[in-house]
Amino acid sequence: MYAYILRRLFSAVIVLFGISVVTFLLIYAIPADPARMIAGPKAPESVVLTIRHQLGLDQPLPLQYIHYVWRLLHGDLGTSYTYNLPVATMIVQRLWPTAELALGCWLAELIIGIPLGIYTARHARRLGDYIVSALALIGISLPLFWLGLLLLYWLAYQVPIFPLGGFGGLRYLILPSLTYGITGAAYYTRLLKSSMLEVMQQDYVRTARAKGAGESRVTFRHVVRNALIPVVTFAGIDFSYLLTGVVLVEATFNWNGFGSLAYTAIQNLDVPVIMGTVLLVAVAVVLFNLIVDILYSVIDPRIRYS
Amino acid sequence: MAEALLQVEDLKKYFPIRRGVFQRTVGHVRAVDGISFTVQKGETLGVVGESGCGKSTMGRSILRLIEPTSGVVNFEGRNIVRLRKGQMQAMRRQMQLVFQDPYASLNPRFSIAQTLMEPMIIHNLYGSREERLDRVRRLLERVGLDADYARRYPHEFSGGQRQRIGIARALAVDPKLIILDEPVAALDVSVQSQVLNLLEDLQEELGLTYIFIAHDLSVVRHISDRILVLYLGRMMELVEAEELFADPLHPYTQALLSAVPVPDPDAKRERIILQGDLPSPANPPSGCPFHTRCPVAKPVCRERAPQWKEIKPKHYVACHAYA
Amino acid sequence: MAAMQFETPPAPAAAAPPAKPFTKKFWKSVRDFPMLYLGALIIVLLILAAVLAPVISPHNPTTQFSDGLTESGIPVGPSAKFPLGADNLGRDILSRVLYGAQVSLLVGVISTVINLVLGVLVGTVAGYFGGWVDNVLMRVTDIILAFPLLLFAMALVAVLGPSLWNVLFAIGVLGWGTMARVVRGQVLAVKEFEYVQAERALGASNTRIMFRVILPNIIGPVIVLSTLNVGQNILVEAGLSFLGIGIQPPTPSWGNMIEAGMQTYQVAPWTLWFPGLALVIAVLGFNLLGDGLRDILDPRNTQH
Amino acid sequence: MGNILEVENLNIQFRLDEKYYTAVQDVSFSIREGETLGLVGESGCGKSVTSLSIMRLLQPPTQISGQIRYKGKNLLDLPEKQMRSIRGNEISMIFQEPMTSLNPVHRIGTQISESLILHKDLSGKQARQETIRLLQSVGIPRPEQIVDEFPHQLSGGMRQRVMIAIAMACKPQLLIADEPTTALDVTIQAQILDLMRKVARENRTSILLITHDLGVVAEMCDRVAVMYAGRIVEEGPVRQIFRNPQHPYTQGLLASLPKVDGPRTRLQPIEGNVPSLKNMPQGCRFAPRCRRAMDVCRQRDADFHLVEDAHRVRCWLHAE
Repeated sequence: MYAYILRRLFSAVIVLFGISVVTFLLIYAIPADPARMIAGPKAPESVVLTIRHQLGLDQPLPLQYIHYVWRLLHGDLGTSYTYNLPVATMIVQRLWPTAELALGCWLAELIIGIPLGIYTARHARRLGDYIVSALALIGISLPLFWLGLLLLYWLAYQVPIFPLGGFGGLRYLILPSLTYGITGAAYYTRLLKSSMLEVMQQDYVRTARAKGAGESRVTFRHVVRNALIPVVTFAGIDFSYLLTGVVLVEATFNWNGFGSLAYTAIQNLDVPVIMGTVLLVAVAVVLFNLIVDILYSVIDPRIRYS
Repeated sequence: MAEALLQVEDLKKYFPIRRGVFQRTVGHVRAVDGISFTVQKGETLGVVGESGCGKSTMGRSILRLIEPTSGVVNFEGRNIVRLRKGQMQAMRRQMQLVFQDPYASLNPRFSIAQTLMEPMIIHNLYGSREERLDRVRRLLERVGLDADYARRYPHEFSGGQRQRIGIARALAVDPKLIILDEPVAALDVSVQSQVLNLLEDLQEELGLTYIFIAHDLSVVRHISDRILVLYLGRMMELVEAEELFADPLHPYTQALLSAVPVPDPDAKRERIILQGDLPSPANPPSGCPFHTRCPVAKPVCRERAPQWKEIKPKHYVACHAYA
Repeated sequence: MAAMQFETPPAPAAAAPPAKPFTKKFWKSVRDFPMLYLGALIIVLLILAAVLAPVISPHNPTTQFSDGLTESGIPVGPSAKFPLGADNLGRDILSRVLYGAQVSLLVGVISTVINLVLGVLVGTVAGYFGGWVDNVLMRVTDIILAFPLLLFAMALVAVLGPSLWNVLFAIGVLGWGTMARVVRGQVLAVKEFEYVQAERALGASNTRIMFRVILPNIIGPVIVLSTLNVGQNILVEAGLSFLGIGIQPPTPSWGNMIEAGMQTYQVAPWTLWFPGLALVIAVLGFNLLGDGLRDILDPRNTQH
Repeated sequence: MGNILEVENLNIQFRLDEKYYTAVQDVSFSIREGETLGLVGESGCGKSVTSLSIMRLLQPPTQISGQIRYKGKNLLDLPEKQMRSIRGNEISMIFQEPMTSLNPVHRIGTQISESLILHKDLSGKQARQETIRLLQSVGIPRPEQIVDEFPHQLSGGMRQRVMIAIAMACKPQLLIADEPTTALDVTIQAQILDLMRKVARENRTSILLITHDLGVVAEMCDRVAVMYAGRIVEEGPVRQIFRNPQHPYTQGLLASLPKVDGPRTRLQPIEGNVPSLKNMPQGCRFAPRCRRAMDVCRQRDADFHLVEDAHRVRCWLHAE
């Protein structure tokens, strides 16, 4: 098992390296001149040259890349053009609200998605299954931001149960989480259903029935346990969707996390902030997938003992 | 008649076992571990053994569908292991393979006509489409199927019919050697014998040479001239078919024969029930690979692999009991 | 379990259809796969809307009508002149929704074609050859997949500048990771089938095996995934436009219409409803079609 | 000795494409205490379906009619709860595929003790001890360690031993073995058959052995029922079926087998193919492949005729 984890770790490092190359190239592929952007449009050419020299932008590209990685490893993500603040500091300030929102969204997905998945699998090809499956399909098709606005209109504006957006306590968290939960839960429902239906066809489920186990014992001890394995794998992929979703949810609900940081940065073409957030998100996705891989090896003894 | 078509010398196929962070090779699965034999023109050599004995790997290594690790495979005196890719592809016309699973061995997207024309297209045989279709019809009739089946798709056929199609595909390039890898194992009892009879007829008519790989001893006995017994990638015994059953010399062969259930409730036989599991070919026992389960093993069996010897005329055995 | 007892052929492929009148067969097929036909119907209507937008739109989508706003500057609701109401600048929402279909379809379909070509190429080569080729290609795929598509496209569009073609290009070039993984998985599975080995035993070349034997056998899942992918890419485009870095106003896109509606929805909710509804129906259409195709291609649902 | 199981006029239909197809038709047989009955036939003959219907493990949509009487109770009428107390307790089952019949995420011990916990009301500790004893009794080396291992760590033969331990955990009256050795190597098959004989004798368990292998039947069974296309065509004591087969199908089956001894002669196959569920021939289902078929065979199916004591055959050739 350790070899498996180490191997995952090794490939994660390679992927992280690739990510740094990609973000680096994107920064330098930009047509606008960073030095000019910092200096401002009216600054004389000599000032721009000085800044360019200070930033090391006159050095050859590979060397610049090495400097870039070196700075990254020291937690230096560059300086915002617009606010003239270290990007790392700006992100750290926004990290908590985003983490809170992401957790809320994820829990909402699981709380809605998993029970419905089990329900539809156990009632496959019956009315309840058809209704839930139709709703799930609509859920998948809903644009997050639109649903968010509708919920705001109904549950915050027309019937003021929840606040009209903003960041605060639990009351503020419910609508955004519910919005994400409705659109994301369907993936879990559908995946768990198809996974359970497949497991139900397995020989070992027949063995369990042949032992005289009852339906709920068969479902929970034998079917769900095995059916969760692909669901755990999906959680890794879902994390990347979640971070995408968070950007949209933050924009919709005026939530002051790093999604809205990225959003304003893009409006201002504040390249270091854009790349800083993108880089951080990619790193988070890789690390989260690593955790999922390890978790996976714990759940599935076929990997644990090999 | 006594002309060698195929000569295999010290054929080996080791699959690397990779472990650890960098997937270093930490050992080898010795799937085929030094096999040598000769097949005469028009002969059927049966190859038997249990799972992990390397019989399928051996068949595919001879055809270079799996690249052998080492060894020589002389086909009509030419070592095909040395052939370059293009030469080998041309050489495939001479030697064909029939598979075990009639459901997996036919491309579900190809009609029967396409399936049978594919080899002709690859080797550029029979110029026009009409000639090829004509050949398809004759092939179908040759294997006992209706020529009108050409337009149908594999899923419309039963297992036995599919196996006939698989045989027709192998025949499409007029090969000299056909390796049959468990060709009747997946078929129903009543259909097995139809296919076995077909194979015998084709051999007689077309002068084919067969290597017949199977785990079912009675089937192998029925169709083979000589039989090679394998265990964990090594040769145990090689002799004419009837003699193998009348006078098995190797303790493994004896146990194998006695384990076969005979469809006769009055057959009172002395049963040799081997203890323990088949060892893994990734970690084969030292010396003679059979010593862990052998009822007559001696200390020397654990230390040295026995020599391959002609104990009786044309009866080869690898066992210390006959040293 | 029990079904194992019968000779059920594993893969679908074209069955010889029994001779039945076409209309009867058609309605039976509609009954068996209602989702498929509903999805197809939606997509046909969508295409019609996009193609016929210049003909059937009541107004020019960018004309700002003075009677589109009330005296206090609030958009007017649905009326004879503006069937779905007017937006915050007094433009006709129906016309904008119809023109918006052009953008969504264009971006959704073309970016998916790019995803498809890249994904199938990478996935097939990686799966078929295996070894270091597979390793390198899959690490590249991992890198692509590590960036959430919307964020990555945001960054790329920010760099290239927002325009229809840049949005389309960004989604197309960045969104092929899942396709590559699925194709690779399928190739790995199909590669093991004996009919692929039989092809090799016949002396066929790698290219012939890959494109003539393996690819036709994995086309089903690829079609399903591509269909679902169109819907997903339409949502990504809408998200980008909603965030203001996709299609730029005044060109109508459902995403930027929702963004505009965000400012007026409390007083004029129709500015939000209709572009969103159009978006949901379009995406639902592709999801229905994709799911329906999956059902029809599943051998368990088509017995011969 | 009484009959432990009596199956009477069993009919099983499957729904495919909105139509029902008869997979098992008018099947009747019985098993006596301590006896081994073989149910032989080729794929699709309905032998596995029959065995699953006894356990009531067939998945819907199926229609079952007739009676399956276990110790006089018709199992088809029992409420599900009572049926569960019989499954794995009084009647248990082992399957063809040892590689897939064990749950990959549970330990070996957990899977065996599940039956004990369900039916014998043992505590965890008692169940574990009993499990180790069971592992030992089915010939598994190092039972104290194996009990905590996972299925993928064992070979096919070992897994089949574990399946037997699960099946025998509650000392059942009847063991249904569905092709228990088909997936195994010959030398391992010999071990497993030997083990089945041993545990059945020790526990006085009757066996219903489903197989396609006539060799296994000859070796294991007291009586045999031969099935073809959903029907029993011949039934009788094993010696009589092999020595004096009466149905042309049984005769053909025996004649088509290659032999391990005697001179090698050309095989005598049964021509044609096994009919599929959707294309069942009229009348006697074997008629299209039968060399001795008469007009009546193609119109109506024959009834059973007694050949000798306890040996009956469903064939028009034996009609008066």
